[in-house]
Amino acid sequence: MLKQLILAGFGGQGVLSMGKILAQSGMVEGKEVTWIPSYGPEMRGGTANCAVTVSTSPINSPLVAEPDILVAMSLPSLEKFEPTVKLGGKVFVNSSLIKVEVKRKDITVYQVPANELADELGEVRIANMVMLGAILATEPIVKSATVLEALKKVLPSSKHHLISLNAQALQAGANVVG
Amino acid sequence: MLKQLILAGFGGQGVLSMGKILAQSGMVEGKEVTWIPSYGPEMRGGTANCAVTVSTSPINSPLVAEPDILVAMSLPSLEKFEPTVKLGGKVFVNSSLIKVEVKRKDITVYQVPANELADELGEVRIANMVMLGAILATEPIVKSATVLEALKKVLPSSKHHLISLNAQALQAGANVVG
Amino acid sequence: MEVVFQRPQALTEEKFSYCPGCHHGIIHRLVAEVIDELGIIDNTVCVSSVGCSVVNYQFFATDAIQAAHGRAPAAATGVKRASPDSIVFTYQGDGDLAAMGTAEIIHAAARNENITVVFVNNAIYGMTGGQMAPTTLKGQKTTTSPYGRDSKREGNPIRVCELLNSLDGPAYLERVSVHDPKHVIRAKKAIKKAFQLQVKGRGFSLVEVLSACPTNWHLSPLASIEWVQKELMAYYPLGVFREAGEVDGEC
Amino acid sequence: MEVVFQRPQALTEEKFSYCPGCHHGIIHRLVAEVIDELGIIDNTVCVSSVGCSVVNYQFFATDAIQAAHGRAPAAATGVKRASPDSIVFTYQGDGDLAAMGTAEIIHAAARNENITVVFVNNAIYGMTGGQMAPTTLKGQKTTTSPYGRDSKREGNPIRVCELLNSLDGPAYLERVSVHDPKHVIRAKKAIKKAFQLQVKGRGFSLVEVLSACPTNWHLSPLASIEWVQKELMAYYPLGVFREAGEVDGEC
Amino acid sequence: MKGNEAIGEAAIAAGCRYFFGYPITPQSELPEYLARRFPEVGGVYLQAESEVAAINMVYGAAATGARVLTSSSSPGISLKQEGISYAAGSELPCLIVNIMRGGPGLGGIQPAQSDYFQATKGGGHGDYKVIVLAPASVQELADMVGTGFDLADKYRNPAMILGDGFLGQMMEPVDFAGIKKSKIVEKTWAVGCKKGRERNVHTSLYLDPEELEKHNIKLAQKYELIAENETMAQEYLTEDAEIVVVAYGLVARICKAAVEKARSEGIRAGVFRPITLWPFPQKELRKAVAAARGVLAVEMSMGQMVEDVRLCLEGRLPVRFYGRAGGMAPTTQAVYEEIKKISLECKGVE
Amino acid sequence: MKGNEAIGEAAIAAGCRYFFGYPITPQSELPEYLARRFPEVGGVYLQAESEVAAINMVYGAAATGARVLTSSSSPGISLKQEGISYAAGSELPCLIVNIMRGGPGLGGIQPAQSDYFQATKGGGHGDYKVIVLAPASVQELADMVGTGFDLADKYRNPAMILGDGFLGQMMEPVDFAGIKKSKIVEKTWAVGCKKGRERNVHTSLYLDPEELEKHNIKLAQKYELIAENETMAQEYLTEDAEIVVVAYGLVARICKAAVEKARSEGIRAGVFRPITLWPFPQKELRKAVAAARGVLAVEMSMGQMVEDVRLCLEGRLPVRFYGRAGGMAPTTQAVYEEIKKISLECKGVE
Amino acid sequence: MAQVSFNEELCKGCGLCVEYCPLKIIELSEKINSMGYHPAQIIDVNRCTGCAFCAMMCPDVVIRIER
Amino acid sequence: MAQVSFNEELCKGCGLCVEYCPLKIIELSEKINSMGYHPAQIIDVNRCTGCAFCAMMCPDVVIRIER
Ligand SMILES: Cc1ncc(C[n+]2csc(CCOP(=O)(O)OP(=O)(O)O)c2C)c(N)n1
Ligand SMILES: Cc1ncc(C[n+]2csc(CCOP(=O)(O)OP(=O)(O)O)c2C)c(N)n1
Ligand code: SF4
Ligand code: SF4
Ligand code: SF4
Ligand code: SF4
Ligand code: SF4
Ligand code: SF4
Ligand SMILES: [Mg+2]
Ligand SMILES: [Mg+2]
Repeated sequence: MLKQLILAGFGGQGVLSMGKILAQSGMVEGKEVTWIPSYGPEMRGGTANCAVTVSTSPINSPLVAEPDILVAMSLPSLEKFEPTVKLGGKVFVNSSLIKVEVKRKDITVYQVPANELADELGEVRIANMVMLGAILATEPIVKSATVLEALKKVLPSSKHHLISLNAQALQAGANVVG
Repeated sequence: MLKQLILAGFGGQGVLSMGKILAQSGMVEGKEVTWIPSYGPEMRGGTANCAVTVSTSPINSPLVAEPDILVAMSLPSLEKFEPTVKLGGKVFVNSSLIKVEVKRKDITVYQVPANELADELGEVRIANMVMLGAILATEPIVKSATVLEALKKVLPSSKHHLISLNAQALQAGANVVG
Repeated sequence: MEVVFQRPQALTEEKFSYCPGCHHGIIHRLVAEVIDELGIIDNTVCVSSVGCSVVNYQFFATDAIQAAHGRAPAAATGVKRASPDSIVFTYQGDGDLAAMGTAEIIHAAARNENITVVFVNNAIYGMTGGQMAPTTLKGQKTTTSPYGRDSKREGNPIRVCELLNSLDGPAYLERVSVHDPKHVIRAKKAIKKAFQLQVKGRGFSLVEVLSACPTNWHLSPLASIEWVQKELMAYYPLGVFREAGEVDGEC
Repeated sequence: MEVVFQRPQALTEEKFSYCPGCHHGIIHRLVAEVIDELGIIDNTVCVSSVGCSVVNYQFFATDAIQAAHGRAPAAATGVKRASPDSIVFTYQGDGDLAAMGTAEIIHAAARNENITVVFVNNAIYGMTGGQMAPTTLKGQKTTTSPYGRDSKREGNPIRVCELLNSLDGPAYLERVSVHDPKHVIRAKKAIKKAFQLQVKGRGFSLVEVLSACPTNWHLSPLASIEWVQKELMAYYPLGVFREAGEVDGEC
Repeated sequence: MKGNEAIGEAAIAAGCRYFFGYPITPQSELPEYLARRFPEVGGVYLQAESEVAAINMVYGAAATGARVLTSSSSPGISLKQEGISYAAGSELPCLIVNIMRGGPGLGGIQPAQSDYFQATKGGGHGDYKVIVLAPASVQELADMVGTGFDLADKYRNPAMILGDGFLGQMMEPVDFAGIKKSKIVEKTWAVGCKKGRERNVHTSLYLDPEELEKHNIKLAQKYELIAENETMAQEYLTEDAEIVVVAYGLVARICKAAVEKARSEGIRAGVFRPITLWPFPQKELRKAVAAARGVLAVEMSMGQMVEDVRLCLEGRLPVRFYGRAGGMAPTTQAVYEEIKKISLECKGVE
Repeated sequence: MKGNEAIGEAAIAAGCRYFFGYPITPQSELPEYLARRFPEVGGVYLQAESEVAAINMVYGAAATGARVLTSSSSPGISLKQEGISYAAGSELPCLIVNIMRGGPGLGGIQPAQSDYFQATKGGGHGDYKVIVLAPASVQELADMVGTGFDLADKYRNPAMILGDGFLGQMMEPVDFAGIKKSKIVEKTWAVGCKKGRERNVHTSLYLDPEELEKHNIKLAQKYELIAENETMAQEYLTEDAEIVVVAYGLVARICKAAVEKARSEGIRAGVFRPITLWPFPQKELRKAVAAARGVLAVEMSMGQMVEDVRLCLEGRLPVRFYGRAGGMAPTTQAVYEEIKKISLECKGVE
Repeated sequence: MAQVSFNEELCKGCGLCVEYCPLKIIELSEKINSMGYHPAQIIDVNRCTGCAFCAMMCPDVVIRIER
Repeated sequence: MAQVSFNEELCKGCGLCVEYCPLKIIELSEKINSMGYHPAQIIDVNRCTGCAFCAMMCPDVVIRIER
């Protein structure tokens, strides 16, 4: 298995940590992983994105020119990366913020109202995990359970109470596409 | 004509300005000249020396590895440059400070008590011009009169009263070897 | 109806790239208003520095150059000396001005260089993600003082106005804040005075603006304002430190 | 008979490379005497700077490193942090410390870095042949202020002790002079105190020594001393600016 | 673990306890990591007032014999050039990390490889060389911290790890077990306590030109020794390769993927990856191109390492260059297409 | 007139009125000269607090469209590297003088040519080039101030005069009549008074990597243009030369004397002197060695320019190196002997 | 009576105007703008005195006031 | 009575000792040392009090005093 993803959005939407947790989950499952952010210079505004590769064999290039999966959390990131998605790939669109249609017809589109669902869970910053839930429901890159396990590893114990919220978010996302 | 000189001494003994005025005199006479100091890093102590070339045709290398004429104002500078003097060349030794003999027998040695002679003229800093007088008396690189003319050019008019002192110094030096 | 408040001319239409609640935006607006009011938009040169405000040449509708980290006062000196009719201001953060550019700001002040410095002190390196600044308070946690700034280990915060005030050079030094409308008005007056002094050829002026960085303080915009009042202002007292008038009897 | 005055142990046999009447020599001797008296010759590290005293590692009989122009306080910080038991001092001229090394001295002081700085202020760049220094007096002619320093053009002289005194950091700041035996004794006391404070771990100490440069002032050694008294001391008042005791009640 | 953090943990494993630096994207995670970790292991993390101050703090700490680290990214490394030249001149070992970003000037913060010349030819003044290591993975990034310190200590010379922003920012699994805790060699030349020994002095100043020349010659001989003994390179399918792709760092991995693709289409290509950039692995490259008919240099720059490739091959083979710049990276596909072009040309010649 | 002073007077003749610098041996006579002369002609001489500040003042003044000069010697030039990279990135023209002294580190104050790499390959970060001119006499030193400003303005790029301490310190007759007062071209891009035009902004920052790459490509194209059009070299008896000595600056004059000596003994030698070091006069050198059987590169360094000679000749001819360092200069005799050695070897081959 | 208008697309929902309006007649709306923020809006425009406190504190120059 | 001795070869003839000796019993000699300076010498050693003012002011550590 070799899956390459690009996760993109505004700075502050948590796309980088979404990618990180996915990579960490891959590691937990003993897979080869790479994670490369296209870090924002300023803390604010602008687009942020990261490329994640999860594979069962050693990874040559960690760069992702043609992702299997694109997550677009904001309109500019959809516009930027839509053309790069591999033929037959998947796009997860944050329909809370993106009101336009995906133009390409040769890829599968999933509409996920991530902000609204996160708002419903009472924490808008969890929108990224909603998205991740949606991805994992359609592509078994890693198991959802592994994600929670990985979270336990990286979060300080003071934040472990947030794990159930994350579980709910993953589930909410999965429900949308399920 | 192509004459190459090395003028050497302690910093503060005026060897650099001696060389400069010689070069300037050459220019006044329409000759090709170069002057290169081996400048001292610190204002103080240590040796200072300069290389002067005066020529009637264009000068390739302004560096002087084997001088026709060496002026040694201090012991360390004699020790350093004595071996480099061209076979048959001349050494002018400041006998006020240098009490040792010149070892080489294949060069002509002139002993000039420059400090004493300058002291006699009431200005120890004029020792360099005493030396220059001695050189020009044995080697007509430029005319003594030209030196005074050059001095007039480079000295601010407020210092023109010093020119007669310089003339006396040149003469005093000439007398020693004359 | 008459317009009582609107976007100043000296700002372009470009959306600010700052975080929600970041005071850089307020300070930009004040500078732009002053440029408008003094009618100097056509001969003002903005010297932008390296920090969150690095692209402020996109926001100020004036000529501009972008200077290397810390070197804005030197670059501004170059502009001013070569183009004395220009009104030249630098806009610098605390990392830029009080760390990297320590020598440049001190010598520009000592020379009484006829430029204006807008100094945005948010006690942190905003742009690079919240590292300790020279102005970070004792005990303050940052990504590079994760245990809280300990003066034994990381040294003491630097008070820039006080530092420069020990020099003979500068014409005007004031520290202001923009944490409430009253102080915003006072801040604008200070910025205006700083530019006016330059127009009059009086020399170096610097306005230090205490400023919130909600993102790297990990506080909400409102809580940040409280922190400015309680913590920043306690260590960095507001006030006029130097005024040309004090020095030579006129202003 | 008992020796009442002799070459200190902490000086090597090497002849000083300074001009006749240059005060660098006096200051060297004082530093060496202090090292002798405190018995720290075996763990002192001299950080030499770039200026006439650049090769003072040939004169002090201690371990030494030669630091880049202006960076001695940074290099000393490196030595001290990595070898806290060493007694580390920098020896810097006014060009080195107050121009090139402005940032380094200010931040070492703000950090209250536990080092000692011997700052030789002769109001000129000695080594490079008499150019203007940050401490050159108004009106003073140098090779790069040939018409006399004009504060409009060349800015105002910087008073280093006063500048550093605006910081929270430093433990001890004093300005002294060596223009007569009485002041030589006072200067030595100051240098000794500065080293003692370091031994006690009290932090940053700096002694600014007004110093004559007969060569580049174009004055005789004696006339230079007069100039120190009349001109330098007028702009650079002697005295203790900061004493750790003042700050925290003990010394 | 992020590449930048891996450097930090590796430094601890290699016995380094002193870091002086100044924040800059994309390497700030390294100082941040050490600010957290060093106090736990008795190390000293100090944020300097500038990169200039940082490198001079390194100079001072190195003089005490300590293993000392600094890091920055392109503009900050430019500011360190005087200090690096001093360290080289005084023969004080230290490790410098440059996580490169696009330039010139402020440029951008995205990855680049455009400081190759600065690192390998001497960005500072005077005749000196810095040992330059170019890792290609987070694991290697970590491993080379140990190698870098060892080489620095062995030759009393500054060493540099030259990585790009990708390497610093990316996450890959990494294992520190392998970093042999190199026994910190005793440094009799260190300053500090001189009880019972002659005093130690470190200077790069030699006022007498004859002495300075001697010093220059001594340094040059040291550099020759390093060049003879310490070159490192990695080869991938070069043995029978008609086309050898030369690339360093992460780019070599992209090239590997491209070569695999080329091989799958019957083109005999291989990758030569210099691991030491200075000394450049000349012998190794000459050997690696034995069967080659064309060489392709790929860089994230407008063409810098390619000069060393040309210098090494002395016109014996055509050397083509493909580069991306400013934060853009070559794609596998693009490199593959370049390989194909060369392959066609070679055929054309037949 | 001293070389350093000649630069100052030439700058005035070329319409330069702004100088920002910091004293350092062996170039201090230049700032000293301008401190005296500029006030007389309405120019601004400002002694900066450091070389770092100086180059950034230059950056600011250059942005106003002024002809602006700075100068330093080796360690000071290292400190300017970040600023030079910024000026190149923002395409701001200026003239930088480096009167080289021995390094690395504090080194010495005697003449050297050991900053060749720094000047020509890019001492700063990022993909950029500086136009580098190497005069060989005081007259040329003066003339090239005009040339340097013209090239800088024409291409909106920093230019550098790379001389050694000898050149700066020596006195030779010099004539300023020849320095054509180049008409200062109107710079519509200058900042200052923007009445009636769009605003002008100068930055080297391109946050978007695609834009930065475009900028890099644009710069690279400019550099190519310069390389095509602006190379300069001087040849002396190369036409029939079996042995071509390559040297720049003052060293070329020493080599000329050596070549004369060799000719007088029947050895057909010649001198090739690159005047532009970047762009390196490749075409010219290839032509100059048409008849040659051996090449000798002579430098006051441990061997830097020789790399460009090798790169240019691509192994077609043996390139030997002779260098002195640290303030020592090659003597006519020593160069002559090297020529003789090569001559014997060439014969041996026959 | 004053007229206060918000350029919604510029608003980052920081809430400073809300806090500093002496009459508390500003709130963050339920809407999400294209940057993903809840923009500020006026609740009771009739009570607005045009004091401009809101505008003075707004970091993003969102607010325009006429009187 | 004190013993004051001058290391002639170190002396640069700056004259500071001459000036600062309260008893004015130091002078610069007619001699020239190997650096070309007129070194200082004591005129009337018997009057020397060993106050060490001369030594304190000497920049070249030329003077040694015993008492
Ligand atoms: C030479 C150099 N060093 C470091 C950096 C990285 N850098 C960019 S901005 C910055 C600090 C910004 O902090 P500050 O000046 O306080 O501005 P703020 O972002 O807080 O407004 C740093 C260290 C750089 N660009 N150049
Ligand atoms: C980077 C750099 N810039 C400039 C110099 C040249 N330089 C050497 S000493 C010096 C100034 C010395 O003056 P100061 O520090 O006052 O010491 P003094 O000689 O007066 O004792 C300068 C500018 C240098 N060595 N390195
Ligand atoms: S990081 Fe801080 S200073 Fe920078 S824009 Fe955000 S809030 Fe403002
Ligand atoms: S130049 Fe001045 S400071 Fe330097 S040694 Fe001579 S007198 Fe002393
Ligand atoms: S103008 Fe005053 S009253 Fe009106 S909305 Fe703004 S703050 Fe409230
Ligand atoms: S202050 Fe401005 S940005 Fe903040 S919520 Fe109000 S209108 Fe929006
Ligand atoms: S010790 Fe005192 S009395 Fe004796 S010579 Fe020296 S200064 Fe004069
Ligand atoms: S003070 Fe010292 S150096 Fe000067 S004359 Fe007296 S003994 Fe000689
Ligand atoms: Mg800040
Ligand atoms: Mg000085």
